[in-house]
Order: sequence, then C-alpha cells, then structure tokens
Amino acid sequence: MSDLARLLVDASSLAPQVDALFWFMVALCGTVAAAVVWAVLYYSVRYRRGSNADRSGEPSTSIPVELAWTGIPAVLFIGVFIWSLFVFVKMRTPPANAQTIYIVAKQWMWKAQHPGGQREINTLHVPIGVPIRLTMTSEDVIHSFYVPAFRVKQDVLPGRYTQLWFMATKLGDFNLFCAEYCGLDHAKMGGHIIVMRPPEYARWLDGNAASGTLAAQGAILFRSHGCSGCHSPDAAIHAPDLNELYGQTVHLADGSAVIADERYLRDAILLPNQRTVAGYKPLMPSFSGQLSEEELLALIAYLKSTVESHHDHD
Amino acid sequence: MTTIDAAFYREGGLRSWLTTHDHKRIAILYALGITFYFLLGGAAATMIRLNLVNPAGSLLSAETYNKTFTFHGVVMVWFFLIPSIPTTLGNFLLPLMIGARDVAFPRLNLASWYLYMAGGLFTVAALLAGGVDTGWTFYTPFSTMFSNTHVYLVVIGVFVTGFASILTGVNFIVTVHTLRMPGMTWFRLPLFVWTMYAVSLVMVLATPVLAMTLALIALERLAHLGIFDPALGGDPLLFQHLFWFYSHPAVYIMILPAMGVVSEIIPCFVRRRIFGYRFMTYSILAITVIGFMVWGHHMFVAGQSMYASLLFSILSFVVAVPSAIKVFNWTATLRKGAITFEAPMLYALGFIGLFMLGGLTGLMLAAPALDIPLTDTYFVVAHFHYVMVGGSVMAYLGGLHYWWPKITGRLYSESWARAAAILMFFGFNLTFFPQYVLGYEGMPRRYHSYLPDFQALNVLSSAGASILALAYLMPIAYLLWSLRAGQPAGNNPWNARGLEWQTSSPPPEENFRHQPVVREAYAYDEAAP
Amino acid sequence: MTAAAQVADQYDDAGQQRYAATLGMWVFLATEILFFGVLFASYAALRFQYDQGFAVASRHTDMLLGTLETGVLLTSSSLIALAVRAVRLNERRSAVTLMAATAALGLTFLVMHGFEYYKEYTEHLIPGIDFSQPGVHAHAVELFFCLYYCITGFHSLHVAIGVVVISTLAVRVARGSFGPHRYTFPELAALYWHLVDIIWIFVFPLLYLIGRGG
Amino acid sequence: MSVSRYLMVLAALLALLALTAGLALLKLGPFNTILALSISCIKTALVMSIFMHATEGRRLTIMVSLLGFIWLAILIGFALTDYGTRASLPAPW
Ligand code: HEA
Ligand code: HEA
Ligand code: HEC
Ligand code: CUA
Ligand SMILES: [Cu+2]
Repeated sequence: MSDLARLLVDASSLAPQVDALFWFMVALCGTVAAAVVWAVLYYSVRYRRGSNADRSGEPSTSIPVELAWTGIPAVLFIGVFIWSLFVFVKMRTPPANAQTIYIVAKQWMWKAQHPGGQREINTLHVPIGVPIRLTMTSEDVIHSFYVPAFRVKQDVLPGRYTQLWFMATKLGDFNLFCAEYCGLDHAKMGGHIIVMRPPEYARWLDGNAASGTLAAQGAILFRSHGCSGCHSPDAAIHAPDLNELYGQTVHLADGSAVIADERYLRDAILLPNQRTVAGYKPLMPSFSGQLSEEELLALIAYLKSTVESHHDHD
Repeated sequence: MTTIDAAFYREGGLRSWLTTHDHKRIAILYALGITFYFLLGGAAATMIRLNLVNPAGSLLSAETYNKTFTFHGVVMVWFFLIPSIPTTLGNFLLPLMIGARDVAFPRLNLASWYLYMAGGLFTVAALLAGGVDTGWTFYTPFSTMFSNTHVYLVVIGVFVTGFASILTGVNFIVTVHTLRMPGMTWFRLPLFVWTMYAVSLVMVLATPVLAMTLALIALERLAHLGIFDPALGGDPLLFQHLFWFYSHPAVYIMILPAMGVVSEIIPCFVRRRIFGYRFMTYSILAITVIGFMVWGHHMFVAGQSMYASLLFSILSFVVAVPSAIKVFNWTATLRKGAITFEAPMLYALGFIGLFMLGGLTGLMLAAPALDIPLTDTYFVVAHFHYVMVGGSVMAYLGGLHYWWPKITGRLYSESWARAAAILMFFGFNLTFFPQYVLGYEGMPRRYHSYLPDFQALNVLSSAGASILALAYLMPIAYLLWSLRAGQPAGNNPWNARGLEWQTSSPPPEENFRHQPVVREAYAYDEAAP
Repeated sequence: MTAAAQVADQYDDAGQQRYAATLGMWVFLATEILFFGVLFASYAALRFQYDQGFAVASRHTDMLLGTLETGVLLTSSSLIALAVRAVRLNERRSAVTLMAATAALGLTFLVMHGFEYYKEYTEHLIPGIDFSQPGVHAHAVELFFCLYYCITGFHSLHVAIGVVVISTLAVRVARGSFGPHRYTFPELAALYWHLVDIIWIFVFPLLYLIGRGG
Repeated sequence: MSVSRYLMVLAALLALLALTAGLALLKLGPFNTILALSISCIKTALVMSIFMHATEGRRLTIMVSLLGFIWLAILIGFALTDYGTRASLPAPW
C-alpha cells in the first residue's frame, strides 16, 4: 500500500526523533509482550493436567522475584520517561529564530495569515528548512491542528493562544487534519501544508501580496481604534510606550514581572486591568468584543514589528 | 433430584422480584439491564463500523454518525462497562465470599438498581429522540454553547446513574468492613473481594466530581453561567480537568474488577494458589490511589502547561507498574500447576494477552512525545478497546461462565462456550489491531468520512467487527438455552476453593445453612451445625 | 411503642448494625465533600487567574449577613449535638426543643440568604438573570458570582434538606421512637448537619472575606 | 459528654469566627486567605472531633472522615500544577 507510505513520511526535523522513540517503545513492549505470551503458552503445555512434568516444591510467593519484576519495569519506565521528556520539550519550545505565521480556526476551516499579510484558507504554504512557529487561536470551539507527516499536533482554543512549531525537511503536499472533535464537519476540516523551496515561497508571497503587510494593517487599526491617542509620547494620558515592548520583561503593579509575549499583549488589550503595568493607572479600556481575532493578530503583529531586532521580516 | 433453582428463582413471581432485597436477585436484575445496554451499544458499534467501510461514510450522515459514536460511548461506558462486573458478579458474590447473609444495606441496593435503570432508560430515550453529538467526553465550549442537541437529558441521565454507582460503592465498602465472617481477616479476603473494595472506593470518591461537573454543564446551558466559557473569561480546560479527574479513575473502575475475576479463575483451573497474593493486594491498592493522580495524560496537547504534562506523564508510568506486577503474577501462577482449559480459563488467558497489549500501548500514550502525534487518532481508539473490550469485557464473560453454574444451578454447553471464546479472541484482534496502524498512519478519531488511503485497514476492522458480533451473540444463545436444558451443576462443578462454592447452587436465601469458618485465604470448613 | 432496636438479619447484633450505619454515613459525607469539591476547585482555578477581580467581586457580598449566617450555623450545630446527647440520656423533652431550635436556626439561615439574594438582585449581580456591572473587572465579577450562586445555592439546598429531616426527627422523638438504645437515625442526621456546617465554614472566608483589607 | 463541654466548643467556634472576620479587615496580602483558611481548618477539627465524635470511635472512622478532604486536596493540588505553571515560561533546556 504505497499510498499509506505517503502518510508515513517523516517530513519535519522532529519526526525522526519521535519515530526513534516510537519504534524503541514498539521494540521494548514487543519483546516484553512476546516473552509473557511465550511463558503463558509454554506453561500451558508443560503443566497441562496429566502431563508428567515435575511439580515438586511449588512456591506460592517469593519476595525477591516480586521485587525484581516491580523494580525492573519501574526502572525501564523511568528511562523511557526521561527520553520522552527531552523530545517533548524540544517539540514544545520553538527555536528563537522561528518565523511566525498566524492561524485562526473556526467551524470548519483553517485561516492562515502570513506576516506579509497574505491570507489563505485550508492551505498553508511554508518554506523548507525554515523553523515555522504557528500562533493559533479559535473563534468558536476547540479544534486541533494536526500534521501527521510532521508528527505535530496542538489543540486550538477559543480566547487563548496556543503555539506549535516545525521545520519542514521534505518538499511536497502534506495532509492537515483537525484532530479535536468540533461538531458536524469535524471530519471535513482538513487541508494541505505545501512545502516549497525558499525562492519559490518568496515568489508565492509576492504573488499573493495583500493590502499592506499584517503589521501595516495593524498600524492602521492602532490609530483607528484610538490606541495611539494614549500610547504616544504626546498623549494627554500617561500610558506606556509600546515601541519595542514585545519580548521585554514588563514589571507589573503587583510586583511580579512577565515577558511581553503574544499572550500577554492579547490580555493587555482584551483584559487590560487584569494586571496593571507598574507606574501606571488602570485607565486602559477593555477592547474585548470590539476587535476580531484577525484584527487582534494584526495589532500584535504591528506591536512586534516595532522591535527592530526581531526576525519577522515585513 | 429436584433442582433447587426452580424453587429459589420461581417463587414469588415478578412482583417479588421487583421488590426483592436479596443481593442475589438484585444481581440478576442488574445482569438483565447490563445485557440490554450492551446490545444497544453494540448496535451502535455495528453502525459505526458499517459506516466506515467506505471512505465517504455514505451509510450515515455526518450528524447521525456523530450521534452514533456518542451514543455508543455513553451507553457502553456508563450503562454497560462501569456497572457490569461490580453490580452483577459483585452483588452476587461479595456477601458469599465473605460469608455474610447479605450486603449491609439491602434496601439501598435495590434503590441503586432503580436509579440505574431510570437513568439508563432516560438517557437512551434522549439519545434516540434526537440524540447528542458531543462525544462521551462532553468537551466545552462545544457542549455548552454550540451543540444544539439534547445535552440536558443525557447529562441528567448520567447524573442519576452516578448516584447508583455511589450508593453501590457505599454499600460494598460498609459490607466489607462490617460483615466479614469470623476469621475472615483482610489478608484472607479473596482477591475478587479486594478489587470490589477498591473499586467501591473509586466510585465513591470520583463519581461525585463527574456528577457535579455535568450539573455545571447543564447550568451553563440553562443560565449561561460562564465558568467554562472563554467568552466570559472562563476556562474550557477547567472542564477537562474535572472530567478526567473522574474519567481516568473510571477506567480503573472498569479494569480492577476484571483483574479480580481473572485472579479467581486462574487459580481454579491451574489448581494452584495464586502467586504472590500479598503483592496482588498491594498492587490493587496502588492502582486505586495513584490512579487518581494521572488524569492530565488526557490533556497533553489540550493547552495544559508543559510542566503539568510532565508530572502527569511520570505518574502515568508509575501507575503502570502495579499492573505489570499483576500480569507477571498471573503468568507465574501457571507454573507447576495442573492446567485444564475450560471456557472461563480461555477467557482469562485471552484477557492477559489483550489487556497487556492495551496496557503497553497505554504506556506509549503516557509518553508526551508520542502522545502528541498519536492523541485523538485511532491509536487511542485501539488502546482503549484493547483494555476495555479485550480486557474488561473478556473478563466479565469469563466470570459469567465461571459462576454461571453457581448463579443458575445449571451447566452450559462447554464446547459451544470454548468455540465462542476462541472466535471472540480472533474477531477482536482483527477488529482493533488494524486501528493501531490506522492511528499511527494519522487517521483521526470521530471521523465520519476519511481519506481513501485508510480504506483497506478500515475494511479489515469492520470485517473483524462482524465476527466479533457473532461471537458476542453466541453466549446469549447457549447460556439462555442452558437454563431450560442444562445439566444440574451441583455445589462445586469446578471443585474450586472459593467459599461461594461451599453452599448449594444457587445458594439459599440466607446464603449458608451453617456459618462456615475460614482457616487461611481460600481454605474453609463448615462449622458443625 | 418500644424504643428497643430490631436487628436486620444480615447483622449479628445491634452494635454491629449501628456501626455499619454510622460508617455508611461517614462514607457518604466524603462524597458530599467531593460534590462541593468541584465548586471549590473551580473557584481555586478561576481565582488563580482573576485574583483582583475576585477581590472586587467579593466586596459586593454582604459581610455582616455572611458573618451572622456563619454564627447561626455554628450555633445550630452545637444544638443538634446536644439534642443527640439528650436522646441518648432519654431526656425526650429537651431533645425535642433542641431539635426544633436547630431547625429554626436553619430556617433563619435560609431567610438571611433570601435577603442577600434579593439585595444582589437589585444590584444587578445575578448572572443569567440580571447581571450588569461597570468597570474593567466585569467579567471576573460575573465569574465570581456564577460560583457564588452555585456554591451558596447548592449549600442552601443542603440546609433545606437538613431542616426537613431534623423537623421530622423532632416529631418522631416526641412520639418516642428513639431512646437510649435506639439513636442511630438522630446521630446520622446530626452528622449530616455538622457537615453542612463545615462546608460553610470554608465557604464563608472564600466568598465573603477576600479583598476586604484596608 | 457534658453540656458545658459542648458550650465551650461553641464559644471557641464563635470566637474564631470573630477572629476570622477581624483579620479579614487587615491588609495582609496573601496571608488574609492563608490565615482565614487555617482558622477554618481549626474550626473543622473542633466540629469533627467534639460534635461528630470522629476521634472517639474506631481508627477507621477517623480515616474515613479525612478521606473526602484528602481527595479534594488531590483534585485542587494537581489542577493548580497546571494553572500555576501555565504562563508560557521558556523551557529551561
Ligand atoms: C479499562 C480501561 C483502561 C485502562 C485499564 C487503561 C490503562 C492505561 N491507559 Fe488508557 N485510556 C482508556 C481506558 C483505559 N486505559 C480510555 C477509555 C481512553 C480514551 C478516553 C477518550 O479519549 O475517549 C484512554 C486514553 C489513555 C490516554 C490518553 C490518550 C489520548 O487521548 O491522548 C493515555 C495517555 O497516557 C492512557 C494511558 C494509559 C496507561 C498508562 C494505562 C496503564 O494503566 C496500563 C498499565 C498496563 C500495562 C503497562 C500492561 C502490563 C504491563 C507489563 C506487561 C509490564 C511490562 C512492560 C514493560 C517492562 C515495558 N490511556
Ligand atoms: C465498554 C466500552 C466499549 C465497548 C464494549 C465497545 C465496543 C466496540 N466499539 Fe467502541 N467505543 C467506546 C467504548 C466501547 N466500545 C468508547 C468510550 C468510544 C469513544 C466514543 C467517543 O469518541 O465519544 C468508542 C468508540 C468506538 C469507535 C470510534 C468511533 C470514532 O471515533 O469515530 C469505534 C470504531 O470502530 C468503535 C468500535 C467498537 C466495536 C466494533 C466494538 C465491538 O466490541 C462491539 C461488538 C458488539 C456487538 C457488535 C454487539 C452484538 C449485538 C448485535 C450486533 C445485535 C444488536 C442489535 C440488537 C439491539 C438486538 N468504538
Ligand atoms: C484611554 C487610554 C488608552 C487607550 C485608548 C489604549 N490604551 Fe493601552 N494602556 C493604557 C494605559 C494607561 C496602560 C498602562 C496601565 C495598564 O497596563 O493597564 C496601557 C497598557 C497597554 C499595554 C501594556 C503595556 C506594557 O507596557 O505592558 C498594551 C500592550 C496596550 N496598552 C495596548 C493597547 C492597544 C493595542 C490599544 C488599542 C486597541 C490601547 N492600548 C488603547 C491606556 C490606553
Ligand atoms: Cu475542528 Cu475538529
Ligand atoms: Cu487515562
């Protein structure tokens, strides 16, 4: 079944590491299972009633034996856990130079927005050999972004950002599935990941250039929604300067400190006074309900674009 | 000889059955309910498998399909498997095995049955009239804000049945503590009693959480409270935490009794004491307690913090160790025995193999790095059918065959029984092994239609399911037949050691004519009258 | 009517039977704790995310009434304990009065809650029915009150049940159905009532007392 | 058990109640909650040991009476391991 083989390819930098662990587990569990089954069959034959096997001195328990088969599996399990721990942490921490693409899920489609403002639905074009970080949210229920060939999956939640990263290592067209049950057309909520060479990708981006980059769209919103009215040096209200805020450590009024990542920015805009920046009054109005998920992403892209050193190219 | 069962079960007629306080009759009432729900769930499974024969899923509409697997999951979990062993075999045998005249609260026992049936019929009605499309996990916000099906009714049904579980649990715990016969110390209890005790603890401590969580779902739909609703700043993951705090321990509600049954069957047909009795009891307790601390392994990709995931992961590995101990002990028990292979033994051996395979794949899922690609695919579906169907259901049927002579006083046709057991084993593997491969290939679960690439394996699986269906229907036939045509069983057809075999089959109202005495685990004599 | 205990035939003697009943009740109380546990867990999880908001919300509750309610329940708890003691010492009259008093206090508690609910209704604090709050914490406040009504509502339900049970109990004691050899049911009812009290001991500080400082 | 014993316990409970209410009015940051809850635990201990006679019966009764609380602690404790560490911390590796 060569079609199946197509689903099985390992097309991301993570895939081989996952597979290594997977096949190791298959081998380990396989041996153990085989051993147990063999023992069962062997005893069943040897000690069937009427066989003339020696049954003298049957022990009904033996502490050392019990301890042995308590300890050995325990040790093996811990070993496996530690191995999986390292792979897992790798899968969960995007490299610093990963470039961000935004995903908005809704019943029953995937909407993608590239930093350059290009939008696509149920397909995602990515360059090969470049670490890609997806920042994802949902407009309605929980969905799950699943690309078998990349061995990656992450639930996509409403009202929150989750992230996922991969680096494609093979050119081609790979299946995208929605893996969390989300209602009527859950089964149809699929798509394609199209991996291209960087030059082709660049050409594709130009081909689909949208009205200004995402950041540019954000800049417009930043004025139209009156953010600039407060967040500009000449504003009457004393509000923090948002330039180069992204990635900085923000000190909050309650003494704690947080990294200004996307989730933080999102909360700052939607639930401003859930936490207040040290040295400011909680004057910022909440914008929840006034901004669509996509507008939010644009704003955040804009705030990020004010950071020169950042890798997102606009 | 005039068989006593006639006298025992015929007397009184329907009315006396519906008002009985006798744990043995209540057990039989439960058995009827269980079988009924199993057939319903099975019918749903049949539709699922038929629909998945071709990639387009052209048998059912997407909507119907979603309602079908929800129906299947809800009915099979809450109305078949969770009550199956405890309420039938447990109710019948627990008092017998500890030499008691009945459970501690017979009236409560009957009340539980009525709650169970009420809740069940309510749910089935709801599921048939319109149905529910949330999956048995009721994830929010889909179940609260988006699904416009009869979520209320089902939630209420499960809620009511939850009380049946809780009351049964209370009943068993008190029974074991207060009604053990003279000399029946804790470490002389049959392992089946141990598992009944453990499972009661889980029911009592976990079920309230489910009940209340479902109540919150109903409230959230009714009054738009926002506890789980992100639109209000509520948290959908909170629901998942609460749900799995019940539902992982619930899977041990399903497997512990099965382990108990197997631990009774094997020594009987090996004619040899169970190996490592004490370690078996310790591992039961370990599973019971640690089983409450691993629920997060259902949420590795749900958006749970990475550190929490790691904690839950390692605990999931830890909870697997006691299961390992049990598998090894059962195997060791075979050594130096004088083994015969009657039907119950075949089921027990089948259980060991299938549970082990299911458990080992559970181990893979417990490693987050592997769970990320495998979760919500058919790999998981295969995992839990191996443990639940290959494990628990096999053991339930094994136990049913093992104690059938005791319960009914009749012997069934041994050859038919063996045939069914073997057929079931192969049908099962044919059904669910392909699903492991499907899952690894990346076929997500709860899919009404799928990519053509997956068809071959799905057809295999459906073919297996039809064999399985046949294998499940066979026992219904020959067991019923045995009631009219079966040979009288006598007190102890297997010459087993359990106390329940010391009294007549079926046992008299008061269980024992003379108060028996226990000398050590599984060794009894009748005290002089 | 005799106040002697009859023993159901699965038991050997009255002592065993009474112990079984008491044990059963204790196990049931454990489940009760976990019923409420879901609400407490939700509270913990959400307060973890909206500490400020919850503080603000808590100030909308009526601390004075809350404190009085707690006092009322604590007192009733001690009274029912005394009542059981009276039954065991065969002081029927005082037992009846004590139980009546307990039930009365239970009712008082419910009435006070009624007032609270009404007050909150006038302040538009009831999610799902009439909730509208100004200010940046509106969402957190709404969540808080969702929990507030689930918890206090579910608790009041328990109090109401308790009142009914204890009143019937009082009647039966007056009729003389209980005495020094037959006090299991009163004892169980008391256990239940104490648990309802204990739950409230935790509800009170968590719902009424946060963010009162300064 | 004597009436006066019960009444003393009641007095103690009411005193503790007053204490809780009083402490709540001070600004102690997290300690407001911590203190309030520890006082609640003391009250509970009193009610359970004196009014409910939990500590007089067999050891089993004590164990069972604690069961619910322990399992509630498991529920809340493990759930909070998630909430406590959820902020997107960079992995230490
Ligand atoms: C009877 C029910 C039952 C049982 C007993 C188990 C047992 C186990 N389960 Fe399973 N599980 C389910 C029912 C069950 N499960 C269900 C219903 C679901 C899906 C719910 C849903 O989403 O719909 C699920 C899902 C599920 C998941 C989540 C998958 C996902 O959705 O992403 C995980 C992850 O960790 C898991 C793990 C385990 C583990 C570690 C065990 C362990 O207890 C297994 C222990 C046993 C063994 C390990 C085998 C014997 C051991 C040996 C022979 C030792 C030798 C081995 C070596 C030395 C390697 N299960
Ligand atoms: C105890 C639990 C239990 C049991 C016994 C079974 C038994 C079976 N299950 Fe099920 N299953 C679950 C619990 C169980 N399942 C759960 C919890 C889910 C998850 C649901 C969800 O995702 O929400 C699930 C999901 C599930 C799926 C995945 C659906 C999806 O994700 O899209 C599939 C697919 O093959 C399946 C198949 C089967 C089959 C073939 C059987 C077979 O073993 C059944 C064989 C039995 C029969 C075929 C009955 C024989 C009788 C007749 C056929 C006559 C019927 C007619 C009359 C009424 C008289 N099950
Ligand atoms: C009425 C004035 C006002 C408006 C309009 C306003 N803000 Fe603010 N904003 C503030 C104040 C004051 C603070 C600091 C106090 C706080 O954190 O709540 C702040 C804080 C922030 C922060 C956190 C800053 C930091 O240093 O961590 C972000 C991000 C932010 N605002 C973004 C926005 C965006 C985007 C908009 C428009 C959609 C906007 N604000 C509109 C007043 C305003
Ligand atoms: Cu979206 Cu499933
Ligand atoms: Cu689990």
